[in-house]
Amino acid sequence: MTLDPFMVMLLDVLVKAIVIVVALLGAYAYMTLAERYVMARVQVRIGPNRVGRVGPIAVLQPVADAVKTIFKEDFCPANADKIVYTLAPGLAVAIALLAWAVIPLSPPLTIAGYTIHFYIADVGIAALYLLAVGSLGVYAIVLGGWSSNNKYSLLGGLRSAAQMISYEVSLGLALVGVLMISGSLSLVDIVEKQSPIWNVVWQPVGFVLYCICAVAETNRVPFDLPEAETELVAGYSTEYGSLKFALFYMAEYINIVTVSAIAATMFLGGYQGPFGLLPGAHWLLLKIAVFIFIFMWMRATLPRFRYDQLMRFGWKVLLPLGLANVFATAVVMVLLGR
Amino acid sequence: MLTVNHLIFLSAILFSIGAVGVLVRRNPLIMFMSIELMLNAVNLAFVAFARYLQNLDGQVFVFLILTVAAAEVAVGLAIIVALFRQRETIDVDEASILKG
Amino acid sequence: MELAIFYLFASIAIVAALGMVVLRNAVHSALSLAVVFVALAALYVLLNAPFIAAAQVMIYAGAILILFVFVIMLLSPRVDQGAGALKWQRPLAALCGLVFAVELAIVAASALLPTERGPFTPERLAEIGDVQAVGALLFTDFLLPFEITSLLLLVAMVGVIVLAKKR
Amino acid sequence: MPVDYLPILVMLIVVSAFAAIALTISALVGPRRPTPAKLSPYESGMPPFGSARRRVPVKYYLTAVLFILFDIEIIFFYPWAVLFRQLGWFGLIEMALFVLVLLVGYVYVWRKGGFDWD
Repeated sequence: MTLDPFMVMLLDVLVKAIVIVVALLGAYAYMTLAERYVMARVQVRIGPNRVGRVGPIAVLQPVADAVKTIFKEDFCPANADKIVYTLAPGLAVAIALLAWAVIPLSPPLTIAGYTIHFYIADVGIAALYLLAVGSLGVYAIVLGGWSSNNKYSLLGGLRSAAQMISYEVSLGLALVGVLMISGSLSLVDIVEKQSPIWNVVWQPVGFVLYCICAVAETNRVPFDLPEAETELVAGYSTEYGSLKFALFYMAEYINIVTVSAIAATMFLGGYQGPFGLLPGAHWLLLKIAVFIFIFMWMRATLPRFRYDQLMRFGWKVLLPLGLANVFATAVVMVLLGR
Repeated sequence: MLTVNHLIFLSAILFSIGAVGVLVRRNPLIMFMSIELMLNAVNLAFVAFARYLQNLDGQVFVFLILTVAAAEVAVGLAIIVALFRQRETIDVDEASILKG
Repeated sequence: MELAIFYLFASIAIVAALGMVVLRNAVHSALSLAVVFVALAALYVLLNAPFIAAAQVMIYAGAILILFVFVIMLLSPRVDQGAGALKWQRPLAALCGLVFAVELAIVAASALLPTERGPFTPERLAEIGDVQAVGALLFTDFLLPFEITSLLLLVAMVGVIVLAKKR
Repeated sequence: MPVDYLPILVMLIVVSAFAAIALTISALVGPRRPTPAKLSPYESGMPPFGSARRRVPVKYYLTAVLFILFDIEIIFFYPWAVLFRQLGWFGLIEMALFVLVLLVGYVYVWRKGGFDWD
């Protein structure tokens, strides 16, 4: 029996895509649980304890949450733009998932003559692809806010959009240094070239810059202005309920995992271990987990920026810093003749 | 086999749709979007020719057109916004006299 | 296969473009245009121009159209109604468009295009990388246009502030 | 090669299917008992007044414009970054000129208060 290699490739990709979607769905479910425990610990509370506080039963908490969300009423507010209102959460989650098409998870593995690559696509423009897909994320939020026919939603959506685009520039700039060192936009190349020494060693400023922008891009504390509860209720998702709300929520958490994975891939060697030790997916997962924990920790401790501070910080501090970093890298590279 | 004619036909169709949009709609924002569509149709032709002449000049051109389009949109929309703030209307027929 | 993908995205682009012109609500129009941009990006990938495709999504769909959406919201709700076209304008415009399309099609069909010329075959492109190839041209042969774009952006920046800041 | 990008198309189809399924489930499974109070926009318990689709401040527009102009700069930076080793000093100087011109605009916007959110 011979198999058409093209069909094998398609099937291979299809399986990987479904696995990634399901894995991220699971990651989302358990991140919500982990976040509640972390927050509770920081605030000296018990945390979620209805399903069961410890032991295997506590693991069912996200399942209970999911069942509850699914069986909630799926309403559409009066005078809302029904099509856009329905489309926006789907768009949010689809765009959040799309970034995972180019992130390499592990070195290739050869079993019985068939090489499995642990990425969906290795393309020559991967870094640009990430930026391009990320820039579409603004739509979901602005449209969700606009279509709900609610003042809080509209303002929350617009604020969120303005914030995201403001920090996107610095986010893009922060990665330029890494690209100059690697000389490639392919994430697989970038990871492979970090074999003994991670990029963070050469690009500490770029790394810090990226981390700050990543937090702002995901609308998390201390940059969670769009859903500043005291001012804007729940921001763009105020009028959403049922699974639609869950989809927005899911997009937010997947974005956290995504920016963590990109930070790990670009600056911390991706699936490479320190000093080239045992490369594999476990390193990437460990790095992502650390980032996620820091995200939660920040949420529990830090106060929120004021909106004017946030915009000023993005445009007047991060942008010049990003440019300076690029040119400093360029000058050093030319002087060292590398 | 995908030939350059396929792409040029598509480009022509999109360009025509854009042209009709500019002619039919009175909303300057939609007219402006139609102009963007026409620019995109031209870009498509550039990329198609770049591929079939196996010469990348077309792609570089598209790149420069992108920049021009961005600057054009920025200023064009600024004019529309300024117009609206002054007249409280954005119907293009109302704006045919170029006096403030 | 190539042809099937072309027809898929070409039809998406055409339907979405029509939608942009026809839809009453300006936000819906803008969304349709976003679909056109993304479909065109897919076609660029098909044409061996992934770098242009990424730039298309980033600049057109991710930046320019967001600006349109903001302006639509800035000027709403007046924009939503939008005065209708004059009575005679619609058939005339349709006619013009049709003539236009036919004309373009004839010109396109009559042009005989030489193929297999020049150094950038798909194989060679794959070898050096699309971004590298386009970039190398941009930063050497097209250096002057590249530098001039910065002036263009400067002018746009100043123009926008002058127009929008006036109170 | 275009075929390298086929997996991205597959991914696109899978995630769209996922979003569509999720939206359909939520439309099918939940109860449906609309009341006027439930469907009215949430305004902290007060009866809503006026339309929510009101005009928004021009600030947002200004931010979006600045974003476009700097986004273009980013997209020029990326090919330059990957080519930087080959371009060397030449590349550094040409990009410095490009950015210098943009910096004039940046300073102008700064002086005019374009980055201040009042």
